[in-house]
Amino acid sequence: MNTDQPLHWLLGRLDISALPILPAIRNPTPSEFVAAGAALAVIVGAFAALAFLTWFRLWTPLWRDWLTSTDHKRIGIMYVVLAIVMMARGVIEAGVMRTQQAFGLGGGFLTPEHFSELFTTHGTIMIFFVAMPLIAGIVNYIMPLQIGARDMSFPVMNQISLGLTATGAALVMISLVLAQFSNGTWAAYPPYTGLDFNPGTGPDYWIWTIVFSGIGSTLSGINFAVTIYKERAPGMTLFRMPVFCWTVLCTAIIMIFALPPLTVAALMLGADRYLDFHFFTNDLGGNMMNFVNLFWLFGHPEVYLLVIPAYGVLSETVATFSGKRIYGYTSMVYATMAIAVLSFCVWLHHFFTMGQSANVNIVFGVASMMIAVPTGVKVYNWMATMFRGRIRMTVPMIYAIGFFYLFVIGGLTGVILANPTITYQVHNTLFLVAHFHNVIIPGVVFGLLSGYHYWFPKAFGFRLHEGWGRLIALCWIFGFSLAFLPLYALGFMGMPRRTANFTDPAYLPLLYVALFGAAILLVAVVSILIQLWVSVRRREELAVPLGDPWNGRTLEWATPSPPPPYNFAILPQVRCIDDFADAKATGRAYAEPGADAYEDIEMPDNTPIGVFLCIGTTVLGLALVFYIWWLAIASFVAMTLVFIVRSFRVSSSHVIPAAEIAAAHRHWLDQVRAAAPVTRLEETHSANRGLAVLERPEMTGAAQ
Amino acid sequence: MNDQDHSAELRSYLVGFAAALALTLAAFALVLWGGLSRGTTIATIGAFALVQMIVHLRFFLHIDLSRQKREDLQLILFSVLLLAIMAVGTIWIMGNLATRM
Amino acid sequence: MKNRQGPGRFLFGLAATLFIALAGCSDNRSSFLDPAGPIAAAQKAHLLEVIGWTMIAIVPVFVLVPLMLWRYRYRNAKARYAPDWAFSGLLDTVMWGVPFLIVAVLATLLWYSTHALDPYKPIASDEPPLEVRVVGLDWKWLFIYPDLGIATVNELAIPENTSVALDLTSDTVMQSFLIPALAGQIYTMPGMRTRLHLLADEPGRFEGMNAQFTGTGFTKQKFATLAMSRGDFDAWVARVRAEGTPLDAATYARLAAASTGAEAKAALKAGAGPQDVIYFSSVTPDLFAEIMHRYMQGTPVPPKLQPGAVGYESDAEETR
Amino acid sequence: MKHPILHPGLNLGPHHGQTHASAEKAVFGFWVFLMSDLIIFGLMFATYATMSNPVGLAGGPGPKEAFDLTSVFIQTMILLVSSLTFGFASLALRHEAGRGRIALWLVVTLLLGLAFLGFELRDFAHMVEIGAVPSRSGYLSAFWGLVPLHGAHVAAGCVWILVMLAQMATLGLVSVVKTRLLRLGLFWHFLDLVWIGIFTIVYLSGLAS
Ligand code: HEA
Ligand code: HEA
Ligand code: CUA
Ligand SMILES: [Cu+2]
Repeated sequence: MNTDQPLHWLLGRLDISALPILPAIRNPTPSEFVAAGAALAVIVGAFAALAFLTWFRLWTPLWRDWLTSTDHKRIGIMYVVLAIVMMARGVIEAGVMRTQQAFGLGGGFLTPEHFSELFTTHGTIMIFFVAMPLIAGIVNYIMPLQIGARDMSFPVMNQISLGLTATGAALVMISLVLAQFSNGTWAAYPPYTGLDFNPGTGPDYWIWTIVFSGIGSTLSGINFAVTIYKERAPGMTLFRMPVFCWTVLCTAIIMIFALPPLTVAALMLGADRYLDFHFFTNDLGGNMMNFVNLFWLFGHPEVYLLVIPAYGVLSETVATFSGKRIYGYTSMVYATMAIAVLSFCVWLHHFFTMGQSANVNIVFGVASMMIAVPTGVKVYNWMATMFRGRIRMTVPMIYAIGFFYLFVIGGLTGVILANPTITYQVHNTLFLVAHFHNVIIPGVVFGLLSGYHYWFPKAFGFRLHEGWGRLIALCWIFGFSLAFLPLYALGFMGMPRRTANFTDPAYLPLLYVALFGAAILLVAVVSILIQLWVSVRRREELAVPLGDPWNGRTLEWATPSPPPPYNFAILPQVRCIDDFADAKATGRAYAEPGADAYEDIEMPDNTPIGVFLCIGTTVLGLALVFYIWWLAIASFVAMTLVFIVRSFRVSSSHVIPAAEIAAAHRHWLDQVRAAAPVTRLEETHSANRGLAVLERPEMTGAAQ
Repeated sequence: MNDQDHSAELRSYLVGFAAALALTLAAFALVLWGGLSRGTTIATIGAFALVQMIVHLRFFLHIDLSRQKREDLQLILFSVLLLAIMAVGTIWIMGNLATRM
Repeated sequence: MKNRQGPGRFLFGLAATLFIALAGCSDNRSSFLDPAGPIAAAQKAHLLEVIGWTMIAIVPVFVLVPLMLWRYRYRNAKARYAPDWAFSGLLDTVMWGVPFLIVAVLATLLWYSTHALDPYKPIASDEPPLEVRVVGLDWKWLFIYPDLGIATVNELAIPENTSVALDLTSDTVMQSFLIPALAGQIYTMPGMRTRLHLLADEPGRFEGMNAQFTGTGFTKQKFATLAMSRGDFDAWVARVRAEGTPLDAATYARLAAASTGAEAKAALKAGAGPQDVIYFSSVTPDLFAEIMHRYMQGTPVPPKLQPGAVGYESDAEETR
Repeated sequence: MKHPILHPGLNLGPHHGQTHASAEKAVFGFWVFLMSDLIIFGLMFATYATMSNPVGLAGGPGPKEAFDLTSVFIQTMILLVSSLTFGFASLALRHEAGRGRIALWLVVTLLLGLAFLGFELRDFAHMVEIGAVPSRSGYLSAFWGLVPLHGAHVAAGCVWILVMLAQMATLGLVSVVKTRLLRLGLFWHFLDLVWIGIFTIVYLSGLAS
């Protein structure tokens, strides 16, 4: 770039023109103002956060209790917080895009360049830094509790995974302030993202964002899988695990095996850009089709990585709020596994139109359709779970209903897309955009929101405000329908995706509807924060410290809310599926253990390694983006050295004495004994302190 | 420490080494002096490589069929299955595209 | 517009009326739901078939969910409550079996239609096909008629009821060629040739486009497909020959620079035709092959010589 | 070995007490990691295969010009012997033959690893000399993406051996050191496994006439 600059060796290609404020001053258009405003927002937000922490003297607790913690529950919460911060940006970008398209007849207020950055970052952020961290967070929090474990198998690695995910997020955020992120779509197909066509910093930002967070997710996957294999409580055989844990196992498998193709593809693109390799270039025998192939080798399993845990959450909530065991447990498990394995067999359906022969397309098309079978089984199983249940229309259940209607439509359009002949037409149109939002929002987002409502009281000891929750859920359902169903029609009308502006006025009415829907979605998102605020204010009234507000069925409800750092005072002895429900029915629950049942518990110490690696890799990423070679080498060497030096420390755990555990546990049991259990009618009232009345058919007088 | 165990295990390493050595030598020899057609040569050395990988897994990495815990073998077989889907799929797709462009 | 009353179509009614009313009647047709050729018509028919079959599995969900919610609501003490009932072999067989059968049917349809509509497969017709070579440029389409010796930018004229055989490539990044009312899309890639066959069975004006995002001018990369009678087509060819300018290497180099059709038209000072359309009266023979082979010679194509790249110089070719 | 097997790969055996048990999840986790790494290598192999054709070669040097079978043979032998010597180290660990024995075999393995890297680098230097560099063609890019990736793994393995030697010296044969040695063993044997793929697919197939 600027090799003649005197400080070239020091600053690489980083110079003053990298700041987005300048173009806005030089060329004051709305588009530039949006960019400058975003940069300012990041800076102001960062300073506000720093000020907040300093003002309330929160640095020490933040460091001691959170950043250096190896407790899976705290790491889980940090993942969710990270996701929510990133969500703010993703949502705003989505809103801006919808607005631009509604005004896009013949121009609009954004430049095409800016629009392309928006959908690229929106796609990247939503997938990698909203959906994935949310899932990692909920899994981290819930899965060890559900299998009766004390922690993850590798608590330190767990923290490192979080750190690497945060690195990716940090790079995306920094790109708002320093130079630009990619405009090459979230799939970043070369040669468009190659050096010849895109010499700027954008694709490099994309590469390092993806590589670091991808490695973090791979490590998470390993951690989840090993935890499920090795940390289950006595008696918890694989086929007694809650369905959610099965879905976590399947998702972990996808993380372990599907992220490597992405890492490979991104690093090859990096080799092309940095080292003059020719993997994907136009000339000298490069083959860009292989990038497309490798990307979707990751990309398809990735979307199932997102949705499978959501299926797991729904399996828990539908069963709990129908007051029944999940129908067809074994069927459910096999269906999930089938989806996970099939997800590796269909990637070509994202490029049916690349020119391969009909036979190739047929094989992958049929494989794609096959996924409808196990997915259908899951949907039917949930319906059968409601059959002869006693269904409460609580917030998680409303999301489940939204799921049944809307996700099934999205799945149907997926099956339509699995037909190469039809995809020839609707590929790359808004029909496709509608499809994937239609599976992601009613599938993944509704599932996760359902889980958020369901498990929030477990994590924080109080319920979320129910009234706001219902309002939000309805906003999501109707907002989604208005925002995305019109896009199917626009796709049929031939409107391509990634269109910043257009000349056909026929698109307008539907785009207005979509804008209106997006506005409702925005209300929903903001209301989530309001609801959180309201609930925190009223936490006394909503408190459920005894731990079981929903008459839960699985082990996580057999602990106080929030659970102690060691989760279980005494590791549970599991006898069957839905062990806690069985324990309550047979009177095993809340039993006072003998005095000698308590043992000392060894817990891992805090460590700053995750934070350190997060900072190190962020610096490394920036150095690479801006060609600051000395800094890249320095940060890499520093990280390696710290890693090695640290490995010479042997002991890194502390012991919680049995007496302390016994005291805490007895205190909780006393509270339970003193409390008045509530029926499900009072579930959402302040009488609910987290202890449930046993409601068996023989007791309630219902027909059996 | 158990001397009997020790020598049995030592022997197992040596057996593995000898088998691996033989297979490697055979593969190199075939390419250097085999005189078979290119296709046959590649197929044969491919087969040798597969067998040698199994030898390594068995004698160096201690994966075999007779154990109580099955996670290891399952894990490896599953990984190999997925890898086969990905690699064979890639080669098939790219090969097919190459013939049509 | 054609009559779209018919059995089985009502399923699609709601959505279809909405956008056919909006889009179908404009004079620039851009939807395969308003097809103008056998390929697009078959694609539409296949879409409706797929929707029809899947309804067997979908409708029960829509109907049964509300029934169940009502019947088994918490307050309804009359409904049966069976908290431990969790399996029925018969039900399970139905749950796996029915979707499986539907998928089997759909897979059969898919097999036939994918073979029948393979874009590489020529369309049977009595007359010999019209051959057109298509080059995707940033941000416009170049159409070369090798047998007629003419070329155009952003205007593809074809005689009706004649099959058209397109050979496509790109002289920049990867693009995707699509004329919704006539046929599905196919990628175009530098150094490679893909194929597409189509046929218009009625005259009309059909929008074509690049559907794969390629940068700032991407949304301007649209073109008109004009299907016309033989006579009109011959007149059109004559007009291009008469009004166009020659397309030689130097002109091509300038045309290939990143620009929209209208910008290129201004840069080349081309007069004839609509505002983003350029006519060329003659074409260097083998231009298409040259474009493709440039990438296959085992020599680097530096940005200077690479259309669409940052740093492309349209006169570099001559000074080389 | 009639003792209960807790995890894939070499088990320490019950006479190692608590360490044996605690190695279970660490070693299993490392296996899972290796399988993830296997996918990376596998895809590099697949990419190499799809680029080994005239289009990918783009008129640049091919296997016949670029590779030296003798050197490859030597590298293969070195790596194979190093697997055996690492095996001896593992046996010494398992049967508590003392730190000295373990260290001895580790050092031998380390030297073999370095020798391997030396020969490999010499080959690479030769390829650079004749212009067989990654910027020459897609095929060569695929080669330089795959084989040096393995080499980098071997280099990392060598660093790891050094660290383990240092830890054995300073910390002694404590529990974590033992489980790390187990994992290092898996890593080393795994690299030899990948090398089988490399010499077969890249070198021998490339040179088969
Ligand atoms: C969570 C995310 C998610 C999920 C769950 C799905 C689910 C499915 N998707 Fe989707 N998809 C995406 C996210 C997702 N997708 C994304 C992000 C893209 C585009 C990326 C991009 O290009 O940027 C995409 C693109 C995409 C394409 C490529 C289109 C193109 O680029 O041209 C295809 C093609 O086959 C497809 C198919 C399917 C299928 C068959 C399913 C199936 O799993 C659906 C199964 C579900 C059902 C069918 C409903 C329930 C079933 C029943 C009620 C009973 C039985 C039904 C029958 C027998 C029919 N998807
Ligand atoms: C997880 C994935 C995800 C999600 C949630 C969304 C959400 C939304 N997206 Fe998304 N979008 C993508 C993934 C996603 N998108 C991708 C991959 C692309 C393609 C990029 C490309 O072309 O390369 C894309 C492209 C895309 C476009 C460009 C279309 C085009 O090509 O022309 C537009 C246009 O308006 C758009 C709009 C929206 C809107 C209005 C929402 C709204 O729904 C936003 C509203 C709210 C939320 C997203 C909140 C989410 C909430 C949760 C997740 C739960 C919260 C949980 C707790 C609090 C615990 N999206
Ligand atoms: Cu790219 Cu064919
Ligand atoms: Cu997919």
